[in-house]
Amino acid sequence: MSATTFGSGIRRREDPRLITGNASYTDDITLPGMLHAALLRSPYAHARINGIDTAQASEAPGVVAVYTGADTEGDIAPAPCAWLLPDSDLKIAEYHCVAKDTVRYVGDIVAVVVAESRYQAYDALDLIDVDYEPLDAVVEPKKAAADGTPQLHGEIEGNQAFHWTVTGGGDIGEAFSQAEVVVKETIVQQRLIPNAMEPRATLASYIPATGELTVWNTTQNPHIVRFLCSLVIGVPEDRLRVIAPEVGGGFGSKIAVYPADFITIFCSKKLGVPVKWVESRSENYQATTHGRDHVQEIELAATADGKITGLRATVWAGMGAYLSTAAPGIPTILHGLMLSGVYDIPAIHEDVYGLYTNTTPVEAYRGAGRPEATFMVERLVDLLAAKLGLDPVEVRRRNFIPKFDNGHDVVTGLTYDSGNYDGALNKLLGESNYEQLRAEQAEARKNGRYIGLGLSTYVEICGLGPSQVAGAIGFQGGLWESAIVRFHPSGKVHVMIGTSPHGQGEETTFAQIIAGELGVSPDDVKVIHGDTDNTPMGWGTYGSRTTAVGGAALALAARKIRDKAKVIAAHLLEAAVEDMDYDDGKFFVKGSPDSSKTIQDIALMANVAWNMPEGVEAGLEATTFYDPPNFVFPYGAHLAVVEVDPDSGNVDLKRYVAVDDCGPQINPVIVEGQVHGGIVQGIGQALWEEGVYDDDGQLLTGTMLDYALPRADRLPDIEVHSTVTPSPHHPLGVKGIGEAGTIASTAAVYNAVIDALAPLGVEAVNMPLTPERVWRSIQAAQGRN
Amino acid sequence: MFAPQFDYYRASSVAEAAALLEQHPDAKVLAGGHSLIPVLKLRLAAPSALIDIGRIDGMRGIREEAGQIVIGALTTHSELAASATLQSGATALSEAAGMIGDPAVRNRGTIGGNVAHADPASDLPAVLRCLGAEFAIAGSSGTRTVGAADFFEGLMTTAVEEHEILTAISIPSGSGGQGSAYAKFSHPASRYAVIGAAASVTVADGVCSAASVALGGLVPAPVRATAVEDALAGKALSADAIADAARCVGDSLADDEVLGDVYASAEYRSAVAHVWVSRALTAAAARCG
Amino acid sequence: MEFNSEYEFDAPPEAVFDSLTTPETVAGCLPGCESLEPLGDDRYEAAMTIGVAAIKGRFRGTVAMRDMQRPDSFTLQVDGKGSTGFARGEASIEIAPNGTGSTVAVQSSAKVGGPIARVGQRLLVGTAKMVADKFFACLRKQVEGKPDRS
Amino acid sequence: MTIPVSITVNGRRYDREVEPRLLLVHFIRDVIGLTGTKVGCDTSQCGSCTVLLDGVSAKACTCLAVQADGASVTTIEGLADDSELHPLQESFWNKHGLQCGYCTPGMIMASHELLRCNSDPSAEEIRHGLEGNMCRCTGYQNIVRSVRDAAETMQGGTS
Repeated sequence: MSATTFGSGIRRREDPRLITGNASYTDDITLPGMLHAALLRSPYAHARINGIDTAQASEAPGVVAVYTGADTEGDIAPAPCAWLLPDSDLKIAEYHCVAKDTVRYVGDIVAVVVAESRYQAYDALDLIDVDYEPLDAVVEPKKAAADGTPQLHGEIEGNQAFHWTVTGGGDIGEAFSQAEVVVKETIVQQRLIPNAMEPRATLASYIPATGELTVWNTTQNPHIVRFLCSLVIGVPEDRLRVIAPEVGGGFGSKIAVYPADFITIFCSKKLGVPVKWVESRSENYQATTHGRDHVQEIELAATADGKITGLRATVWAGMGAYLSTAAPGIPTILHGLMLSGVYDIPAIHEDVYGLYTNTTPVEAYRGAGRPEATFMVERLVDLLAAKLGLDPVEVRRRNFIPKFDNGHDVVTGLTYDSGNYDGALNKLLGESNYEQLRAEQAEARKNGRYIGLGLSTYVEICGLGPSQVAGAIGFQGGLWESAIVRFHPSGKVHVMIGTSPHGQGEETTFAQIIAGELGVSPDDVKVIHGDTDNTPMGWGTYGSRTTAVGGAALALAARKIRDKAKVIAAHLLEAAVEDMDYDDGKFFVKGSPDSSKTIQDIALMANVAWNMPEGVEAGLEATTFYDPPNFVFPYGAHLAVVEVDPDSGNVDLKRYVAVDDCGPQINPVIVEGQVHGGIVQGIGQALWEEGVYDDDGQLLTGTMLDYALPRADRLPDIEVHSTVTPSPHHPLGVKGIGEAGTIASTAAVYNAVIDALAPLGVEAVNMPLTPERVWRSIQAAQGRN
Repeated sequence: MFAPQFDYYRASSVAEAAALLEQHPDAKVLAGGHSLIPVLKLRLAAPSALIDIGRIDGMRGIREEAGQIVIGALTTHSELAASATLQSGATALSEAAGMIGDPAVRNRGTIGGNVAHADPASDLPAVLRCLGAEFAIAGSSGTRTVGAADFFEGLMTTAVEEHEILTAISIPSGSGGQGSAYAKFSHPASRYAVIGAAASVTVADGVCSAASVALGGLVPAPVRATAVEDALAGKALSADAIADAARCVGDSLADDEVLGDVYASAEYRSAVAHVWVSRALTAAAARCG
Repeated sequence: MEFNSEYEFDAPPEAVFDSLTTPETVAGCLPGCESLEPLGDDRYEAAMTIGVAAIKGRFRGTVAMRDMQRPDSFTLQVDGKGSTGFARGEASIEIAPNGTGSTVAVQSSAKVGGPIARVGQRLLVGTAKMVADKFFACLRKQVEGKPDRS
Repeated sequence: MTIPVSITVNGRRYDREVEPRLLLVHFIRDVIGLTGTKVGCDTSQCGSCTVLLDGVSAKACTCLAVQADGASVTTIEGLADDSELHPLQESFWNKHGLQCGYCTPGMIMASHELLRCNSDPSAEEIRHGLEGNMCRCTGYQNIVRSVRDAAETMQGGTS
């Protein structure tokens, strides 16, 4: 590999268009004759629709059409759920894109207006009169499971979407009955609103004469959008082109294919002109999928010297009113299978109940299942340390899975690929000067100041994933990735990938992979993605999989090119193929590096092709469909330092140090950026963010005025370090890094706050750790003492 | 989001604005727009017309006259924050203005618009109550002046009648030995005040000879914390004296008036208000030169 | 949303009760009330504008008086909607003698939805209190037959 | 009702008839077609729509086009001098100050304001200066670095 390209922190190739305002996001695209759609959404969390009067709206200035559920009947199939969790009694409620007779969350779509301008479309929404008959609502997952609770879907008993279990290792009952120490906690993983800065949008253009449909969509996975649109709207895939232009972040919220997308397409098809729909931020809060929303009852069994002997949990996971595209897999597969964390735990059992509630559907949100698992395990380990009077470092060390570099089985059934968890922790302790921090903490306590240190040691499953496994766990698709590498005559390269990054920087890192494999400059490589007409099928960017799976596909395609190029080079140099050698873009006869052909020479010959070896086709391109043999398992150790003001309950995050291991880094600057962003999202969950519904299902944090996102002035510098443990099964040894920070940081910050408050007797506070919650926990603890 | 339709009239004088308000009974006054436009975009209001006073000459700027600092209603928060006159003569006001929203908001938002909207969570009302401001209000029948105690009548309600315009705000120039400060518990999302405490103290012969403390954020309209003021009278402003006095703040908060929301309950706000009162007093005391 | 308050009247409970249950008086005192048309059976169709300062919404809906126990108590049920959202609520109103006058205790709870719930929730209770205060101040003037004391 | 306005954007004057309710950001994006300025929220919180209005930063979603009549607006498209990037653009590129890029135009314009008011800001001052602009990708760390780097470049120092 070329040392100057692979592994170097070069500037991103995406940026020139983004920093000059020249990039086109979906809402930036305007087509001739385009109309605008606006959606009327239910203000009730649960209500029967007794009638809809659209007469006045239809007559309003600029209005071209108004459609209700009755108008879309037969033209838009219910929105599909694509993760059919096996062995879980999964019950999928029909998700009508436009509500038929009942609305089940604030934001459920009731009607659509198409008008000449957005202002006119919104004016007309105010003129639609809907006769609602309000019904009782239920918003908390555990309440939804209780007897006598309002039922969302008559045919689905007890609001239960599924009941999934994982059992592994020894007898869990015995582990607890024999335990010398047991620690327990109930954790609320609050509801989070992803808040990609770009709101969701769809532009659909249907040409009646040809039956061709083009859809621009803010999506993380354009090929899945095409596939599902063809099923739901009935436009065949050969006439359906989906384009994810510039996409402004997703964090899981742009995985699902939404009712709004199907409705916009329906409108274009019905009217024969382009139609665009763009959500407002408050609409995003109501209708774009949320994340987390678990109630977790957890307990850990251990010996008196701190060795973990069992972990048991029951989780109530709120799914929202309907099951979003990938939702059932999040609190189950991506959560329950990770409960061993970085520890050797001999017995694990978890029950997960997925429950329908009168709330916005829940989906993957950065980390998706794994932050919830890490938080559980890291909380329990800290509780165990507190109970035994040991430093949290010590309890972790006593339970870490020892260093391994080619496979380690955990009792949940996964095989971790490689890891050195103690190594990461040691590096963290050194970089943060942990011993000194503990001394400073002790000193501060003497002076009445409450400083806390919080650790989080994590491992995550990513690079989703082997297709056989995906099938076995009910995902309605393989999870392979594809890449086409095409050399043009002048030696410039086009790379077409099926996955679709949306801010992560793969236009740069993938060019670096090609540079590393084929010795061309990254500047000579154009990475094409996000257009189903120009790219091979692929599954998209989520689960930290684009580099881990798509990158592998690309590396293998490049190696195919190298093999073919070697044959051509041998022919041109009149040597035997087996005598050829390759280094950094040059092919030469072994021992004679001066007589060589560059990859550019070969590209020219392969494309003009007037002197090709016998039986070798013209062209220099290769296609690979890569199906990973296993997942990849990045890991790391994080430390947060906080100070709590006991008078107000305010938490001040003073320092944050991270050590992450994602294997070899293609571009360390981009890796560091992913870690920064991920950490801050996890800090957001710990300290500020919460989607709050009242008991009637009204979203009280309905705008950015109420939902607190992390801001620059509330954060310290984030210190990022790394270790490098290659994945044994990946062609480049790389793992994923997109979610690592989020998976680790919530627990680190939470543990730090509890550590700070330990002298006051506080053991638990619900997240987010707002000043009032912290203050109340102090008051309660002081009352007890 | 997209506001409903309204008509628009640009006034070039206070008299013209007052006349336009008479002609359009359902109209709203537009200055910087940072209170009004968000409300319009969310369709929480649908006035028939906006009367834009943003270009009226002479309603902008800060000047000193006859022991008063006179601030034109169109003066922006940025101008308040950067004003040397205020920084020395009414520190709490420039300090609070610098904490409103963010730089872009401060560049457009005006003091007049802010106080006329009188959002309970906004910063300036408490400061102006603390500093004993007077408000000049103009209507078609002339102008009148109202003191801060009478200006803020209740939740988002001021002494400015429907057909009137707030034109200027004056505050007494600071005297020797006086210092003022504003301390804010900022909402992490909206940046509005969960609790805002403004304090002005005068020290003579080493003891507090005058104190004014006002609270905003947690009450429908700013209130003076007279119990705190009384507790400070005649005391040397030590850390303990300030903390003890600040703890009297609850006596000035009527239980049924304290506002709560999903982020911070009324009970909590009442219980911790003393922390910010104490901070404001400490900073104000340190500024008594 | 929950809202409780008490109001003192310098008039006997009967007079207060009668005033509070007379549609014309209520319509005249309720801030922003545009109309209150009887539907029979102590139900009325109402149209009103509610709001504070710049935030204002026009609502229409029904008002019903239930469990009338003259002069002690009655229940008010309100169901209204407008472009800024909807509100459904119930208020129990108890009138107790207090010396020569009476005390009116209002205990109400409401379900509020739509845009006002989403963005205005921090102002809802304050607004309700302001509307109620104005209403009772006006009513007091009418019942006591003399200028508002406050 | 429509109102005639004359607004100069990036040095070019646009005379248009607009509805009074039209926001400046929609004037910029939809009327004259400069889509670099983004809309990220509806409550003046996110800062994606930040532009320079008569030289100082403003949130174009909280300003009516009629209020900007006669004003001069600079958007992200007008920041670069012909083909040469503005030092802030260079620094955001060099220091990896962006990921998805959606907040970036507003972030760069807000940074422009920050450096106008304080040409040599500390990291903490930068964090405060960007309090009105939200980014969900970067955790702000590299944005702070970018602004610091631009400050040094613009002062003629070395980064």
